[in-house]
Amino acid sequence: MTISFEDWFSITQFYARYASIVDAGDWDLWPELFTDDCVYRLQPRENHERGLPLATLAFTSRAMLLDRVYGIKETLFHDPYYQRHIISSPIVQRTTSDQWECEANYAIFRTKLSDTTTVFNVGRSFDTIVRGENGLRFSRRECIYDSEMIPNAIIYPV
Amino acid sequence: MTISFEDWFSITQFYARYASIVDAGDWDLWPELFTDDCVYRLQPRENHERGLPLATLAFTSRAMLLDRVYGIKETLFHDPYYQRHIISSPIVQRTTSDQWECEANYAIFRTKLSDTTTVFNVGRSFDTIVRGENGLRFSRRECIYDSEMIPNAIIYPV
Amino acid sequence: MTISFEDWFSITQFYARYASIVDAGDWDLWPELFTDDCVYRLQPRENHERGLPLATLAFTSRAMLLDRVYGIKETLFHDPYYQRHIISSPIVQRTTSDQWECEANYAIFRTKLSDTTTVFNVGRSFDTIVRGENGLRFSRRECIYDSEMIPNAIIYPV
Amino acid sequence: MTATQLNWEFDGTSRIPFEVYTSEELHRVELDRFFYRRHWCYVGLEAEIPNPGDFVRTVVGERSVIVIRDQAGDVNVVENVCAHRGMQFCRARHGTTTGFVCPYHQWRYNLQGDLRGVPFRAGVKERDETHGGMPEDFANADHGLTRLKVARRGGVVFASFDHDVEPLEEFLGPTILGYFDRLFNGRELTLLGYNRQRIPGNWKLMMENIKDPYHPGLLHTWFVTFGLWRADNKSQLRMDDHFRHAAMISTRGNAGKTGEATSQVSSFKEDMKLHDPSQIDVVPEAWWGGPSVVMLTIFPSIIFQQQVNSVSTRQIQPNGHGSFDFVWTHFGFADDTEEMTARRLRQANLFGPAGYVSADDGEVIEFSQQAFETKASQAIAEMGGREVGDTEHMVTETLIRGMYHYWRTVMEAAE
Amino acid sequence: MTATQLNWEFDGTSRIPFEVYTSEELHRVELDRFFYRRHWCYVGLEAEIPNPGDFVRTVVGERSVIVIRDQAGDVNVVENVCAHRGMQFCRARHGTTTGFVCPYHQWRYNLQGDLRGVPFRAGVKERDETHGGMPEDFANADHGLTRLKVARRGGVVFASFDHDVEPLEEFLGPTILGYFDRLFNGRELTLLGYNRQRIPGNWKLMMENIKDPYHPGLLHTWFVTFGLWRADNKSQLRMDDHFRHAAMISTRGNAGKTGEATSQVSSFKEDMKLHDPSQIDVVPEAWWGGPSVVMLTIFPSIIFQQQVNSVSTRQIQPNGHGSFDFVWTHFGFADDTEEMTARRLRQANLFGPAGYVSADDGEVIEFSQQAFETKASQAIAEMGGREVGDTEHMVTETLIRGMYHYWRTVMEAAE
Amino acid sequence: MTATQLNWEFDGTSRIPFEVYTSEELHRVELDRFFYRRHWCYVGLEAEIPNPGDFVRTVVGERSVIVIRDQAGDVNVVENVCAHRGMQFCRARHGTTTGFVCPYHQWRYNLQGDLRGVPFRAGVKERDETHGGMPEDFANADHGLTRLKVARRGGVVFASFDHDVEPLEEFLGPTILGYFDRLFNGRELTLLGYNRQRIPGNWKLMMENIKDPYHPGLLHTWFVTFGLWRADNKSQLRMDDHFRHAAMISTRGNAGKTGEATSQVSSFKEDMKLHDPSQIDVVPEAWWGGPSVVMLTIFPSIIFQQQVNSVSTRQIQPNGHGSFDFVWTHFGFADDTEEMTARRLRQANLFGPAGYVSADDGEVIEFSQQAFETKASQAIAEMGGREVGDTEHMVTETLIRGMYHYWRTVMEAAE
Ligand code: FES
Ligand code: FES
Ligand code: FES
Ligand SMILES: [Fe+3]
Ligand SMILES: [Fe+3]
Ligand SMILES: [Fe+3]
Repeated sequence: MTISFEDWFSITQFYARYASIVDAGDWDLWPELFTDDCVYRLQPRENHERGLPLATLAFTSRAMLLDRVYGIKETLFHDPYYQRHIISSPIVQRTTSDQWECEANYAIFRTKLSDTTTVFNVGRSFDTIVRGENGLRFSRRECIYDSEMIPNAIIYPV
Repeated sequence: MTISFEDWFSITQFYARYASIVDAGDWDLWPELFTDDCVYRLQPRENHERGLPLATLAFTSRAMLLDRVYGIKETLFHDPYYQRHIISSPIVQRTTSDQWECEANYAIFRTKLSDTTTVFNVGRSFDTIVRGENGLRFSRRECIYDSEMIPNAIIYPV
Repeated sequence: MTISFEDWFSITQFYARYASIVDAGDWDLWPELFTDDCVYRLQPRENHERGLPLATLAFTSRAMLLDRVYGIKETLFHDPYYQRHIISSPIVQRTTSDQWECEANYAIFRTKLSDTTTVFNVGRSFDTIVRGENGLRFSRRECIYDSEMIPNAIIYPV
Repeated sequence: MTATQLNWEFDGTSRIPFEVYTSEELHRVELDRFFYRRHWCYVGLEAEIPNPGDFVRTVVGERSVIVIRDQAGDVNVVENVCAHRGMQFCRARHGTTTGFVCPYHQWRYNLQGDLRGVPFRAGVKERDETHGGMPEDFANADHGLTRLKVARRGGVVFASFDHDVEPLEEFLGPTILGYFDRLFNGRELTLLGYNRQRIPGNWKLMMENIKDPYHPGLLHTWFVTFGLWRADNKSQLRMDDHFRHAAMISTRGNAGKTGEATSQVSSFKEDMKLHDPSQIDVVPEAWWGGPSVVMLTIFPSIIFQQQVNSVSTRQIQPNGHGSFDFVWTHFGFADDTEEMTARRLRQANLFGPAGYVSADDGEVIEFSQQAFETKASQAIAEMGGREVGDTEHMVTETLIRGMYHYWRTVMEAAE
Repeated sequence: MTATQLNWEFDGTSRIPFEVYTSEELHRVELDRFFYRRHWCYVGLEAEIPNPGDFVRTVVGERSVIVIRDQAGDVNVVENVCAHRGMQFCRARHGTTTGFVCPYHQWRYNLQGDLRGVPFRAGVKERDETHGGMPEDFANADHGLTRLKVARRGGVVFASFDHDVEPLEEFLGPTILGYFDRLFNGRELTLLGYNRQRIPGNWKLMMENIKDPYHPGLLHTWFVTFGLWRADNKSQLRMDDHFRHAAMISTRGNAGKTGEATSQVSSFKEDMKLHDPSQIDVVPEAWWGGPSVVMLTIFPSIIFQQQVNSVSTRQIQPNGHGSFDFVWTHFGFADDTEEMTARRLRQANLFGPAGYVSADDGEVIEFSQQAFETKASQAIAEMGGREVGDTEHMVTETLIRGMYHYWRTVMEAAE
Repeated sequence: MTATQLNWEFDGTSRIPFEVYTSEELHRVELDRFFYRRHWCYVGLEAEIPNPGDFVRTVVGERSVIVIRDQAGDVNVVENVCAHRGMQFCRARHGTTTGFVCPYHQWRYNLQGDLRGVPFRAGVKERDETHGGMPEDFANADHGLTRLKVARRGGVVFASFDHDVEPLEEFLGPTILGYFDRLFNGRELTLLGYNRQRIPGNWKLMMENIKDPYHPGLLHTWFVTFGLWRADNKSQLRMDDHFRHAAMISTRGNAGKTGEATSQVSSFKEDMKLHDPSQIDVVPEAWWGGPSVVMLTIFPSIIFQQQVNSVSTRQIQPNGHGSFDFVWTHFGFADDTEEMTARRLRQANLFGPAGYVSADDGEVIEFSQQAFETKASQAIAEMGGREVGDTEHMVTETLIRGMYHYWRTVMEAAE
């Protein structure tokens, strides 16, 4: 595994930007971080490890991410909350010149208005990042979460 | 955004050293990480997002950091606690040759003596780092925290 | 402190791989990350700071790690749990061509089956990483933990 | 606080005192009377334990149980509490085994829960002496695991701590049984996976939610906008004779704008179009026999969902009066095409803890409980009147009134 | 545990039994008698809701309420509990709206809390039939949100669930009203921002803390060292007739070393000099009329702070007997210069959950509660004697004794 | 729930009703009768406070206490609750000091807990007037910290809130005292360090665990496989006259396979060999006088461990009925060689919250409590019969029955 510093820096910045966007609640920017034919999955570790196909969210196109954004903003009634990602330094598993397969542990903290902060969802993302003309994008992001007993609801993107 | 590896490495080490110092309780070293005319602010996200100016702590000089250190060590009666920072890889938003504007998510865990560890304060820091003759320093560090409902008191630097 | 990008990248990947292995429960791979005469210690911060020698776990050879793996897999009755490490970017304290002394903050989250995720153990590791023919290995890994009040038991490697 | 002390305005069940949601004392009685006696609780699908030795760990009420396929292919349900000193010995959530050993002192049980081994039961011999051992009158037969009565139907497993419980078919009653059999008609089921959520509200609020056809066309934009479920759909509400179980039956009708069901309904989004319509690419299935939605609430523990092509069980696992775990098991049928499996999985985006028409149900339950905990007042469930009865429409809270009618009957009884 | 069972040594209130801090049962009675009946609770500043439709969500006691500026400019306070099935529908902490809709079934309320719409209230027509709908005798007028009585004075908003509560001015009494009016003298207020902290102690401990002029000159180094507040400052303590409210009034006097107020006072730091003295660059303001500090405790819910140039409200929001949220709202005045605003913000470093003279108040409350929970004993509040009365000095715990005198009167009453 | 309401099958203590583990009410009585009255509780080792002014903070039951070496070399134990308004003033877990000052109002105490200073006790003089001050009849002597009775023996410190408690030696009884003195025979101890764990189970379960010689040879592979502790070891069980304290004495015997102690014992691993055998490099010590293991349970608060070369104290600190903190203090002897110290530290890998033969003890306690909370049933402790008495073997639960015999005597008494 070798990688140039420029690429490594781009990847760290890309992850940081992802966290920045989903933690700031800039929902409209979120789908911009994905390719058109992306796969985004949020799946309990239990299903993942047992080979059960069900995901908590399974999106197979950027269009579905746009629908999710509409859902968050317009149709899903929910308690507003802050989320805060801490994403570990990714491991780069495989690479070609314009594509990296990375994995990263993450922890998301949820803070409801006027309440204390709690551990919301932790897990590991299995990601494929591709370089396009507008910079890096996920063509695949699969978040396999340990936190199978979800604290009521997950509304915002992990 | 380009940056040299040397600079990037320096920045990661600077953040790591910051965490190291404030988590070890080396209070006297803390002001050394700031410029004389630094701004250090700790502000709830609520005030930040609504444009309300109040901060939980608002220091506008390194001298005020020295006063805070004196407060921690001599005047503020408090329960001793361990704090532990996890700081994400920063995003570098803007840079000139000797100055970087970075942002980083952070999570701080608090452990009181003989008690379990809890999530204490999570948020995002908006930082300006400058290079001086003695290495890097913050000329600005604004910690905007999600954890608005503070678990009683914040004594040590975030 | 200077370091080449290649070495820095190797170190980040090494830490990430460590987390990956102990979080996936690949116990047999864990001792492979250590040298034969390694030291692995898990110690409460209290003992560490007071100069008390007792550790919660004190292993002084890779052979003892193999015994621990056997214990985890065969002899220690315990509730299964997921663990998830978030390891901060390490600080590199000292380096020679093939050896790095690093320190890193870590937070480990525990998730028991069908239960919510909790903060399990946070602390700081003091590590010596050496380069051998099969890549990097720990010759020393001392995890000094803040979370002195252990939530019942620690079974898996920190 | 006992059930007879509650004040029900109008003496019916159209006004529900908040105490039914907030009293820990009443909750203990509910566990006893609804979960542990005279009722069948859902414990899983046979598809989760296809082979001999397979087991899953789950709960009945708040008690831990293990559902086991034995060597003969029968399904046994035993309580996960060692007969010796009471440990919950089984820690795996599922697995395959030939028997159970409690690790503390290695008492051994077979797949029926019979005690098969007690270490040093006859003592340890040293030279000519025998040390220790269990008393002479100790009989393994008296110290098996607590065994539950089991009923299986159409691939679904129910259990009861009460061996005098009426047969499952009578418990469900003919009407509800019909809808049960429509879904579980003997086909082999396939397991698609689980979702789990902890909802900080009284467990009955989830029953109410699924007995409440008033809300889907109002709270859930996707339902009303895409016509999946709304006030002007053709529908029926059916209950058993006790009013404890219910079926909400509906047939997908209009999408778009059509009078009362959408006018004044702020969740209706006339212009909403999915960027990726595949998420509601509904394909009718022969076994539906018409209705595109049937939601079955089997009191007290389980909800069976058919929402167009998405089928699942949703188990209620109480944790005290103010919280419950809600476990979703999505399944399919062995004869599903690959496309149908993919469709079921895609439509699962609508359900579960992040789903377009379900995530908010958990939220409203949480916010309801929050209010209940702060004051003595009452909920009003008077849509469609104050009486209880089957209807041919959805503009009613009759099923909720029915459930509390049953609740009062059981909870106010002397016993 | 009822209030009459408590044992008060000397029969006064100078020795406070720990049970007043640890009994959940007494806490429920306190909520009822102090927060929900016969008292005014603080709910916010008008400056938080300057425009029609603006609202903030807060609490009275442990009940969620919404404070709304309506189109006419009036301020309404309604309980955040839907009249239908009880949901706490309002989730935003503040905002601007034209009305409220409960998302569960879209019952609609106007800014006065009146019920204005019930979906399908008249049923849904299908061909010639009408399905469902609310009962004939269901009147919207009977099902509005619970509305609280509102009092406004000087830009501050109070509310009460009790519509028979005495007028605010009488509730405060003339003396306290005078100090209230000194701070809120009709000038327009500007909102500077919030600080919030959850303090794991009984809510009354915060009232005690601000009725305790004995501690500031001992616990708080900054106060004693810089002469902001200490035993030898010129000062008065004033109460209303019931001894429930109080004013601690003090005028900044000596800094540095001066006899008893600093000798034997370990927190006094003779050599302490600020590296950046701008943090205590106090500039007297005309409206002070002398005193540099006035701390007003308005029982049970609010503290009004003037500490030199820093002014704030501090609201008490109980969470059970052993915890409360403490919400700080810092403000200024519309005619403040930029320098004065900057000064108020700078002096805010002394206050709030990290402040030089406040962070430790939360700490001592936490550690007090920890002790109370472990044993039956009593606190001793006998500085200045065992009686209750106004004083011209600060070397006394009379205000604490006064508060418990009132507490006993109310809590021991038959009702 | 009072102790006399419990139903003990066979009227002895071989069947233990789950309520003894789950009732908060009984727990309050236990604290009073076992921890606060008529019993000695462990509070630390003298080696933790070698020098004058040294102190450690710990608990007796659930009450915070400070153990102090004073200038005369005596050891004092005082409650960490300020006599003024009750704060737990001491926040350090250990340290060195010349006295204690409560920060809230700076009441000062000496190392004996006597009140030595009350700021402004005589008021503050201004011109000719004196402001405030404590009442005339206020005597410092009446307001010291609560002082506990102290007993020291062999470097171990015990304390009791009850000054009428019998002498420590009588409390232990001659047999147990003998085993105590074997370990603490006057040699100087050295402090090696601490381990702490919070175990979510009733505190008595830990006493049971260490009074249960039935489990080590079954649950703990290392014990049985390496012969450190197993059913065929030569052993004795001894109790005091009340059956509250106990000693389990055992001598390392066979390793490997040998009949009943290993056949049918699934935790026995015939082929297991350590990759690094240094972890069990046991070296017998002269003071053992034979036994390689002596586990002493001193009711209610402490366990003294000698497991081959590893010696430690394990303190029980209850947190309510369902949880306790378990604090391990490992020590050695001043005359240990470096090798022996290293050996003790190495063998510590077997113990504590991650240890090979201890981590699972915490786990089984947690899983037991989980079951107890869900149902009314009973634990069965009938190995070796239903009676209570000393034995010459380990195949018995007699010590558990003994402990509950004592429990019943004390808890069912009228008082
Ligand atoms: S508790 Fe199960 S064998 Fe002893
Ligand atoms: S609960 Fe508010 S509209 Fe139904
Ligand atoms: S509470 Fe200790 S001095 Fe006042
Ligand atoms: Fe719904
Ligand atoms: Fe104060
Ligand atoms: Fe054990």
